Amino acid sequence: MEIFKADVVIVGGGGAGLRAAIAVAECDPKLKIALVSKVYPMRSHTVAAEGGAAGVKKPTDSFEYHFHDTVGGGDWLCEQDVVEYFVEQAPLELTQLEHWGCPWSRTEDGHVNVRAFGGMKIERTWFAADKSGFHILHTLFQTSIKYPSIKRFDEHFCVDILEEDGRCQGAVVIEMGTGEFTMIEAKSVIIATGGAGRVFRESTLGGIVTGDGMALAYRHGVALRDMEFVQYHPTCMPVTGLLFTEACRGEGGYLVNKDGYRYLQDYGLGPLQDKPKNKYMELGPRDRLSQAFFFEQQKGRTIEHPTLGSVVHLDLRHLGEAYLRERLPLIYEMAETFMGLDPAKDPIPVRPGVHYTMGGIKTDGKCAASLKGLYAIGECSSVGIHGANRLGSNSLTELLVFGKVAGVEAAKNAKSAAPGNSAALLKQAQAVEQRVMALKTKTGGSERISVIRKEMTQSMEDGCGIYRMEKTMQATCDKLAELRERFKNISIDDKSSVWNTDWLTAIELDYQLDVAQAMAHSAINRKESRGAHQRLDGYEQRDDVNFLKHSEAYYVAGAAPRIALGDVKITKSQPAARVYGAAGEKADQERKASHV
Amino acid sequence: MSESQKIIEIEVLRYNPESDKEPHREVYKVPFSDDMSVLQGAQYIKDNFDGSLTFRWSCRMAICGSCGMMINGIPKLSCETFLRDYYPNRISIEAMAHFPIEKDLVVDLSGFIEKLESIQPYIIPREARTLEQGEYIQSPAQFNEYIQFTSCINCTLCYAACPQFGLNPDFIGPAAMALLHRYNMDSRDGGAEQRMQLVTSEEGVFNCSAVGYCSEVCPKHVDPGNAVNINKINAAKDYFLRFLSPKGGSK
Amino acid sequence: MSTMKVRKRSNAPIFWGLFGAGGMLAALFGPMLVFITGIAVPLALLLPADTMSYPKMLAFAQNFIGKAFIFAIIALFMWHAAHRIYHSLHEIGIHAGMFAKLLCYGSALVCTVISAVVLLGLGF
Amino acid sequence: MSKRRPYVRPMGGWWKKNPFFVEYMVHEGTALFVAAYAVTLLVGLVRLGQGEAAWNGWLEAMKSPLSIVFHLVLLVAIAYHAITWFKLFPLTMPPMVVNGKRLEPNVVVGGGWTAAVVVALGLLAVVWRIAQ
Ligand SMILES: Cc1cc2nc3c(=O)[nH]c(=O)nc-3n(C[C@H](O)[C@H](O)[C@H](O)COP(=O)(O)OP(=O)(O)OC[C@H]3O[C@@H](n4cnc5c(N)ncnc54)[C@H](O)[C@@H]3O)c2cc1C
Ligand code: SF4
Ligand code: F3S
Ligand code: FES
Repeated sequence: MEIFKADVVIVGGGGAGLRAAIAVAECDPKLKIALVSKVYPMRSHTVAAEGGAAGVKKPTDSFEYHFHDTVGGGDWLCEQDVVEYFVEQAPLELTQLEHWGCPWSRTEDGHVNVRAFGGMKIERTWFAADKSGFHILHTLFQTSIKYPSIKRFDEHFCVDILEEDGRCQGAVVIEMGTGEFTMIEAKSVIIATGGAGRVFRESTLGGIVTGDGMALAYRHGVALRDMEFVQYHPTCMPVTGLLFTEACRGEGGYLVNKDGYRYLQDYGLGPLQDKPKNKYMELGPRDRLSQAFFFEQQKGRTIEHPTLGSVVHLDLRHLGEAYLRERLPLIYEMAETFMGLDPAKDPIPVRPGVHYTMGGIKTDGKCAASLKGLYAIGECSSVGIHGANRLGSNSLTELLVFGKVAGVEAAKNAKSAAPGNSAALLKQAQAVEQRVMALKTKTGGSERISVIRKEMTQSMEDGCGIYRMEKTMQATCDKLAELRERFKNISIDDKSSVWNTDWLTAIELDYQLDVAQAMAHSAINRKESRGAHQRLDGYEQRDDVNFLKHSEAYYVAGAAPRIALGDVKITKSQPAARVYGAAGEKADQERKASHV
Repeated sequence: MSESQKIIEIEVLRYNPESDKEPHREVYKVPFSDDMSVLQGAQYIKDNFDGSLTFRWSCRMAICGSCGMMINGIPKLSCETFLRDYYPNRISIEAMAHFPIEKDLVVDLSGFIEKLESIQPYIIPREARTLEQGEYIQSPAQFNEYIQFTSCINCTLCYAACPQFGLNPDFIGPAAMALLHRYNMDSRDGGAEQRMQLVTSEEGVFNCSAVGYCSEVCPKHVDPGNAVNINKINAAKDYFLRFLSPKGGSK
Repeated sequence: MSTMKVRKRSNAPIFWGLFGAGGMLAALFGPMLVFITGIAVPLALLLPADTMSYPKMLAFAQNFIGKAFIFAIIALFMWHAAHRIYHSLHEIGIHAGMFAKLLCYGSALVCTVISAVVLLGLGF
Repeated sequence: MSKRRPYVRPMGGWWKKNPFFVEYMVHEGTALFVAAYAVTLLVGLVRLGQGEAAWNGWLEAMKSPLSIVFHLVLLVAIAYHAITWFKLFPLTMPPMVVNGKRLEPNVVVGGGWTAAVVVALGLLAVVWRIAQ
């Protein structure tokens, strides 16, 4: 086994991982950074983000507003002190990215422009056409090349983290091109492996979004927090799940049912608006919009498409081709190539799809996990800003703000921590190698990976969809337990060393099953409805008495996870009714009045 | 699956470095529906017939740049190429041309990544600015100078298209030059001179004979061939004018 | 990581410049010149039969502009062609290396010299 | 030890495999004709330098049917060169901006072709003038 000695190892080369790497490098150029990614960093799923990143920009906006939008949008399950820090840092980080070359879209006078996004009171989403994530990721990746202390391990797959002396001290990775193992020793370990949405069937996510890092931390005793909160994005391409960004609605798109009726006005988001109006109608939060779809379907008012299933229409026609090509070029192309339709002439069939995991590795406000030396950032983490429902465009900003925090903290830790016991670590790493190799070399299995995966994703969709019920959630929990058993009996076709994706997929599936269990068990345990977790079996209301709490899932080897409840940090925003549209405006005014 | 299922034949160029001397072709019969991409065809094979079939993919929406292949001999992103457009004929897929094959459809990209790193693909500020001073101001005209060259997804289809790269793997190539040009043209950047050494070098732009196929196959309309050719003009200027300018051009 | 290799400067700009200039001239004047010298005059089409008579051509070749024109056409056409042919040989897999280079660019050079000598010999 | 064994495919005959490349080779091939024409002219020039009789001999040779056919071929090839030369302008030239707008590729190509026709007619006119 190869050994590489670093000061900080970062697992994940997406927006979060790259930002952290740069932060460490800027803190102290002498610190050696190992940046591990199972794909070339610019292929990370941050690349797919379309809409943009939130940060106060306009003079009419304020940190206060951004704070309240976020906390209210999260149905009060946010760590409010962390949100405060977040909103204040956001504009600085977005400006930093501009200095690094990010081609943010601009106004005529050359300043950065902002657009409207769902659940946001004032336009504050910085965007680069509808390829914001792409530009953020490439800017970060290219900027990272400037720092010689960042040693990249591209196309290296992390199979475990190393824990010794109660501290996290490294990671074990496989070089995909050779199948060989490397132990990376480091005093600080940052996990930035992204979300886990691929445990569901129809999702907006890339194939790599398999929750690896979550499972790694989880198996080392770190809690996965708020895993039941899985965001459905209301406007996805049927079957494939590909995303039509919220910016489609931010720019003025309508959602209509089979009668051409803008049904959102029936779901507390009205009254009807012609022009996009923040927090009204199509600019309501994602959970509400996805839920409205569910009820429209129940009422038989969705469009039944022969091959696509139940859909509603995203209507952009009134915006005109020129405007659409300028503001939503990617969307335009996607509609043309993938669906063979022209959004300037035809409405686009859409329906909700899994998009984002609000929960993740539990950390404090400085991104530190309960295991010393371990940090988590980005979608795989739960630093506490998304609560029960993330607002669109908060996540890309999160990558930057907390990527930097984690980098700085990890650097500090690396400088102060005592050197590890290399011999003991190597022994551990060798044990990991043996365990992982056994998965490949074992013979006689009869279960196909793809079959188990298919059953898992279907079952997650059935049990942990937009609306949930005890019975179906239980069925999902049972199914997952069964699949865990069957996984032991898998067979891997490919026994080779070079580029063995068959084997790596199996390791991913193993991770996914763990994460899926954490989600399903957290969900069944939450007997209320809040944000993205909505129940139809007698728990339709939010229950602040019993459940203004974080769920924390703890790994139990060979059994279902243990679910505990943790406190929520509330500073200045007391839980209130979560209302949008005209009712929301009224509530806003009342809150203001009571403050004066 | 319904009984009216259509079946398409997919011929794959397969290569396992541990057991094959050289690549060989294998044909699979894949049931497909009209919305299925070539990538999904490959996934179907991996899931149902042979788990050892190896290819890169992730986003499925033509933005991560991992799924390039030769499809009937033409470099394309397999996630945005549809089986229906080839049916009822057999479709052939093969690893991207001009790159060494690692295994099946996976090629060795390390050379490309080195090239990307060698062009100094980051802002070398023309004038420093603090965060408190806010963003740089960039007029629409300045913005339009470079924006097209930022759209490159590093899919390397242009390299699979460029015979000059095939003939000389050291050629810095279209996408890396497009990225270099992107930074040179950015009003925030002042590093053009530093990058000139590479442009004018033996690995630089003069390997290009204006074949132009790179721009033809680029899925993101980056027009990398244009970036290469514009820089021939820049390089020639640098070559002839270096004796005139006080700094003597780049050495 | 940015590593700054020291790279060798390519001398291609010289040949590329000549190639480009010749290509441009050939595109602008080539077809019409071929038509005039190779078709119209020999067949006495369109143009008077004595268009290229000895006195006229001599006068043209003794005129400064005429000289420059003839020289540019012959030399640059050759450099243009030499450059393209050299590259094409390489492209179709004939790696004759130095030999091909000498043959291509050498003949361009020879033609350039001959035309210069003759033109100068014709006087002003 | 690494089990990698990257396989490099041979490049032989690449230019036959794609119509795009065949076209490329054809337009590169026009160089042969450009060279042939330059040599023809050079021979003429040398003959001119050798005096009237030599020059008239060259003129006579140019009238032979073989020469006429040869020049017809040259005309086609070099005209093809001219067409493709300008067709490549959007690739080989920096974008042209007029009134803050980039010219469309087909405008650039069309402009090049028009310029070529104008120059050719101009040349004919000048020769015609001189010949009078
Ligand atoms: C289609 C889409 C649109 C979106 N639009 C927006 C938007 O407009 N605004 C917004 O704020 N948010 C948006 N989001 C959400 C946001 O993009 C993501 O939450 C965010 O990009 C996640 O970034 P990350 O750095 O945490 O992870 P990722 O970018 O997913 O990166 C994960 C990294 O971890 C690596 N990795 C994973 N597992 C392993 C392993 N086992 N070994 C080694 N490396 C590993 C991967 O290679 C990768 O480099 C969108 C998401 C999607 C899917
Ligand atoms: S220039 Fe185009 S073809 Fe080349 S890598 Fe970039 S996106 Fe791909
Ligand atoms: S195909 Fe190659 S030769 Fe030049 S124009 Fe493109 S780089
Ligand atoms: S899978 Fe990402 S570009 Fe095709």
